[in-house]
Amino acid sequence: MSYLKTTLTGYAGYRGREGHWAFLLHRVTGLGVLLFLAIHIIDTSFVYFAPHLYDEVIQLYRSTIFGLGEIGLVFCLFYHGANGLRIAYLDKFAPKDWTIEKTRRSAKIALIVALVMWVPAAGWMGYNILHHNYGLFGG
Amino acid sequence: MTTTTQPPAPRRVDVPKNFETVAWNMMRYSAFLLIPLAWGHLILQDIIVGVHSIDLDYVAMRWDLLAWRIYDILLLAFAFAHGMNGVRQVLRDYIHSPKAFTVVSYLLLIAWFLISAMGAIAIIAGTRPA
Amino acid sequence: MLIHLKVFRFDPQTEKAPHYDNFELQAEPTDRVLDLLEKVRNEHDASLGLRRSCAHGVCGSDAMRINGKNALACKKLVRDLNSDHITIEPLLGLKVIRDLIVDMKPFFEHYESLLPYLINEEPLPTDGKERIQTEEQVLRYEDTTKCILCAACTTSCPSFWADGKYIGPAAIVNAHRFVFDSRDRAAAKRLKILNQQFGVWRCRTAFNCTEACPREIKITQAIAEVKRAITTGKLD
Amino acid sequence: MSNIHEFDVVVVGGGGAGLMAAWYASKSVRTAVISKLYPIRSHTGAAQGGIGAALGNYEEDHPEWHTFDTIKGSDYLGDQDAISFMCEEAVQAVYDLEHMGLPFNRTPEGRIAQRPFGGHTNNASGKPVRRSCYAADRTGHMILQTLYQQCIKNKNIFFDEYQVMDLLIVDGAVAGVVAVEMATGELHTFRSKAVIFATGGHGRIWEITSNAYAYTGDGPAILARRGIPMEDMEFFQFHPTGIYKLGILITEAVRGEGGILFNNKGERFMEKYAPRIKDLASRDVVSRAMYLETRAGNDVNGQRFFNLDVRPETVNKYAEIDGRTRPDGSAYQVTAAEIMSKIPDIADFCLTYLGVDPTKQPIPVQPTAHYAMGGIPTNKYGQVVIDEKNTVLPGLYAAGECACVSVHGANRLGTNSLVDLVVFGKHAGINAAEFAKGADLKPLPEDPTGEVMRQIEALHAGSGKERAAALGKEMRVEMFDHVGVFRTDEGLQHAVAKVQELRERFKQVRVADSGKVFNMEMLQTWELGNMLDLALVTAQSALARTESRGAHARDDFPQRDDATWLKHTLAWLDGEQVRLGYKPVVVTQYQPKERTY
Ligand SMILES: Cc1cc2nc3c(=O)[nH]c(=O)nc-3n(C[C@H](O)[C@H](O)[C@H](O)COP(=O)(O)OP(=O)(O)OC[C@H]3O[C@@H](n4cnc5c(N)ncnc54)[C@H](O)[C@@H]3O)c2cc1C
Ligand code: HEM
Ligand code: SF4
Ligand code: F3S
Ligand code: FES
Repeated sequence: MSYLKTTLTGYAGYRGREGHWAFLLHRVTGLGVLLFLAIHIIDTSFVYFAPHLYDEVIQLYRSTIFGLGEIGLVFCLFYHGANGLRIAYLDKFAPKDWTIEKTRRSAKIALIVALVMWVPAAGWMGYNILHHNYGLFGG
Repeated sequence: MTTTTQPPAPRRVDVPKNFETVAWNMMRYSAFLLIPLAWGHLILQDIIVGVHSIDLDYVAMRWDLLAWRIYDILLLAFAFAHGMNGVRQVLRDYIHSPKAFTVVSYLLLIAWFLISAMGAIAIIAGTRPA
Repeated sequence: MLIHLKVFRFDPQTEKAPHYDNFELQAEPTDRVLDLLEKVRNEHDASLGLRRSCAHGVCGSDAMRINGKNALACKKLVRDLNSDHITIEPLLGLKVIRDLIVDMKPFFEHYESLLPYLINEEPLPTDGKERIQTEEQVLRYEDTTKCILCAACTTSCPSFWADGKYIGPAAIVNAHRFVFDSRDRAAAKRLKILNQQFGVWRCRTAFNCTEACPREIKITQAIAEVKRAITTGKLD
Repeated sequence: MSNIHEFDVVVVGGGGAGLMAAWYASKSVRTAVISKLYPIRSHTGAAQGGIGAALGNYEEDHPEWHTFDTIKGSDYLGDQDAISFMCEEAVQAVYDLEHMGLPFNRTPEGRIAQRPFGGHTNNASGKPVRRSCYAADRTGHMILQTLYQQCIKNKNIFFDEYQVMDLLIVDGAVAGVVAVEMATGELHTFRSKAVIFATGGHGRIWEITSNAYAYTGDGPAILARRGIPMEDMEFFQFHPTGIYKLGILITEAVRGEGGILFNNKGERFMEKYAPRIKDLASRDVVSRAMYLETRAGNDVNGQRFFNLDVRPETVNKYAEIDGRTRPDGSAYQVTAAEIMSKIPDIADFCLTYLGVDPTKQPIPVQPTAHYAMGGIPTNKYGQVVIDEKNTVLPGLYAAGECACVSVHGANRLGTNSLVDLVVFGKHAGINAAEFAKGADLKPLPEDPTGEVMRQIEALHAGSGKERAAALGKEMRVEMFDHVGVFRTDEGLQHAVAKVQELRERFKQVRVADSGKVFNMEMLQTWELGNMLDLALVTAQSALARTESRGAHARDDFPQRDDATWLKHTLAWLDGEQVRLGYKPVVVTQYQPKERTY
């Protein structure tokens, strides 16, 4: 049997609860952040290696597409951080709290924390894009 | 009845640590560090300052302060190592041939080293005028 | 009430790929899902393959996916499902032999690889009686003694779906049962095995296992305790 | 013929008895366990309450008291030499289980915890004694797991999901067994010097039952067809407290922990039937009391059930009335949390299947078919004996619920089955290994799998006019109504005729599935055939016994009749007919007395 098929059937079709979704989201957001980080280290290193390119790259970051991606990135890092903190804390300091009730609750809280941080940030960043790229709000 | 049972002596084992143990611990410890580091960086650069205000001069200005350079070095070290070990673990789930996995691990190690080195050099050497 | 039952079918002798059969049955809300399947076998299609024995959740024969989630068919009542559409599929991640019957061999091999038996070569008490163990010492590992090896946990684990080499929650639960038994002397051996690549670190605390366990074992907690024992060397 | 295996000892069945036998036999000879279920799925895992042994961890107790209680519980039909042997050995067997790792509950001193159980008494005072050693309410689960674990440690050889369908006898001695590998449908012949049957019970013959689907009596039926008589089959235990309609067992330990039975008037009716130990009287007594209460119209809502109440307030109230104390002499008072910790699994069953929290609401219970006292006749060495003179069939052994030693006589005491498994499982294993060391493999008969092939072909060759599921249902209802807790001549006549008719109609059944891989339809139809055979033997044995003793209660013959009936029934299945014979009960030191609780 193909593992890939099993894996995808399971990821998408299994009726898991908070823990299942937290796992998937944590993985996807972690990989997303990593992808961005790798690119980001390289482009930042241009300040030394290729300073003439740096501002061009930054220009790219300022485009609407990248701007939206950045809003996504912020969510990814907020969620991955909040949920990662949850995991690290439980693993290291409170293994006894890996119970059904507490896990369901903590997983929900991690998501809520991420959203609560993200929504205003996204609003502000969205405002900046509209302001700088489209001259809205009196730009 | 007055029998007193002595509290049992604590039981201990010694399990030889290996790379997996260290990696797992490292993921948790770096998690605690990354909250101030990564979140701090993100909130400052992407939200408060914003890309529209970032350019070479801004970077140069920021790195004038040694503290920021240390901060960035730490961020680079922990975040990227954490992330690269993260993908290594993720890929191990999906790559079933031990040989292929070894090859991939080495590729990741090289990528980690090269990219980290690029970042580190930039932070240490600082900006150059365009 | 009328139940629409959709059942995964696969007969390797005659089919290349699985298909689903639909049945409509009259059922009581208090009927077990196993009762429905027995009804199918008795009244509609006797060839439906499944394992079952005790019919009350203690033998571990009939773990399967019921509406997308692992459970024992004999421990899920129709009313628990809140739906008149019920889909039955075999456990995920083990090879289907026929219909709802999967190949349990890899599962038991993982279980056996962790030395799931008491190891203590020290001399027995001289009076020939029992070894002394306090009530608290029993409580330390009692939860994981409840396991009936039904495989609901292991086959709900994303790490296991992705790679069947992962030793899986059920095996870890049974290792935990001995690692924390004050009479056992081989904790180090088991923990050493669990410290490998296919061992306990594959657990990403996805928690499906604990949600699925029909014996309500705190599996993820047990796994966390094993991880802690490996990293700290503490067994209490 | 490729699938031929050779062993010194083959154990059929991987439950408590089978694993115990295999563990001991494999110490000295090459041993295989063949089981139609994965061993850990065996029904031993369902046993809840505990295993009896006079450890005396709380209070004075002696194996002799255990012996007497068992004899009395058996209504004097048990063989006293075997009972005394079992009760003496029980103590060591329990320590052995502990040494193997069984996680018993513990006393404050860290010794094995014990609880009271029906029929277990302090012989001096007549009061209940704490004799049942337990691991919460999953003692059987822990025994099964522990034995299986030890077998893994021992690297025992298992043939899992192989169903044994025939026993090979050559020149009056055992030559091996034939089994079908369920995953492939292939037949395998196991040659061996000795065979131990440990296939469990056959409670699926009855409609309301605590027994697993697998409890179809394969072992006894196979032997019966090979000319071996069945002993005391009329004695089948109905446990008084099965969950209403479902039959799932509520262990006696619930009453051991202080639970009380009530009728529709809120009366504690057991006071009338067993004034001294009341709710803890032995099972036949309680089941019969329920039947009589039902007949008097005292069942709840006229629905043939009663309320089992373990709410702390009830327990405490009646504990005070009974003057029950804790081991340290203080009054017995419990909290809901304590009750939950003693019977967690029972609480879980009640919640899952009834939506009832037993610490808040009473549990509706009714008698449920539970345990076969009768079965394959053996002596206390586990050897199968095949006639009135106890002639041994060389190489053939049996242990566990499928065997009849007989230590349970007309009624088994709670906790004594687990004792039976470990004690006689062990000795059957040791003795079979001894025998095998001094024996040679018998030559195989001409066509070893012929009989099994013939049976399978017959299952596929029926006209298809009858459906197996329907016949099974008719059998279960008939047996529950007429060969249940109370029996009459008329009812038993009816049952015999009905089962004979069903056996006739069974020939018209056709298995449609001709596949090989996990052909459950074929195997389960074959199992129905086994059950019909045993149902017939049971009904005929019961019809002949014109007295009431233990679990066999006749409305028309309400008295025990030691003059005529202090003897074991032997029933031979001769084709369509049952031939009955009898053999004496071994009485050593305890002369039959009237049995009161
Ligand atoms: C709900 C419940 C609670 C109980 N509680 C208690 C208690 O508290 N105390 C007590 O002493 N007793 C109790 N009993 C009784 C006791 O548990 C059983 O009598 C005992 O476990 C039977 O054990 P066994 O080894 O004979 O059979 P089992 O454990 O049932 O094993 C039978 C084995 O035979 C195998 N088998 C059967 N047919 C075939 C075949 N054709 N081919 C191959 N293999 C076959 C099966 O796979 C299985 O492995 C209880 C019983 C029930 C049902
Ligand atoms: C903000 C703070 C962060 C915290 C608290 C955090 C926490 C964690 C933790 C605890 C894990 C282990 C999860 C497990 O084993 O179950 C993890 C995995 C991972 N992290 Fe982070 N992390 C953070 C930031 C980052 C960053 C910046 C990246 C990218 C570079 C990253 C990428 C990953 C990846 C790829 C994984 C593997 C995911 C998986 O196994 O499914 N994390 N993180
Ligand atoms: S831990 Fe629970 S789910 Fe897993 S095998 Fe054991 S009983 Fe089944
Ligand atoms: S589902 Fe799997 S990832 Fe861990 S918590 Fe359970 S074993
Ligand atoms: S049939 Fe035994 S667990 Fe469901």
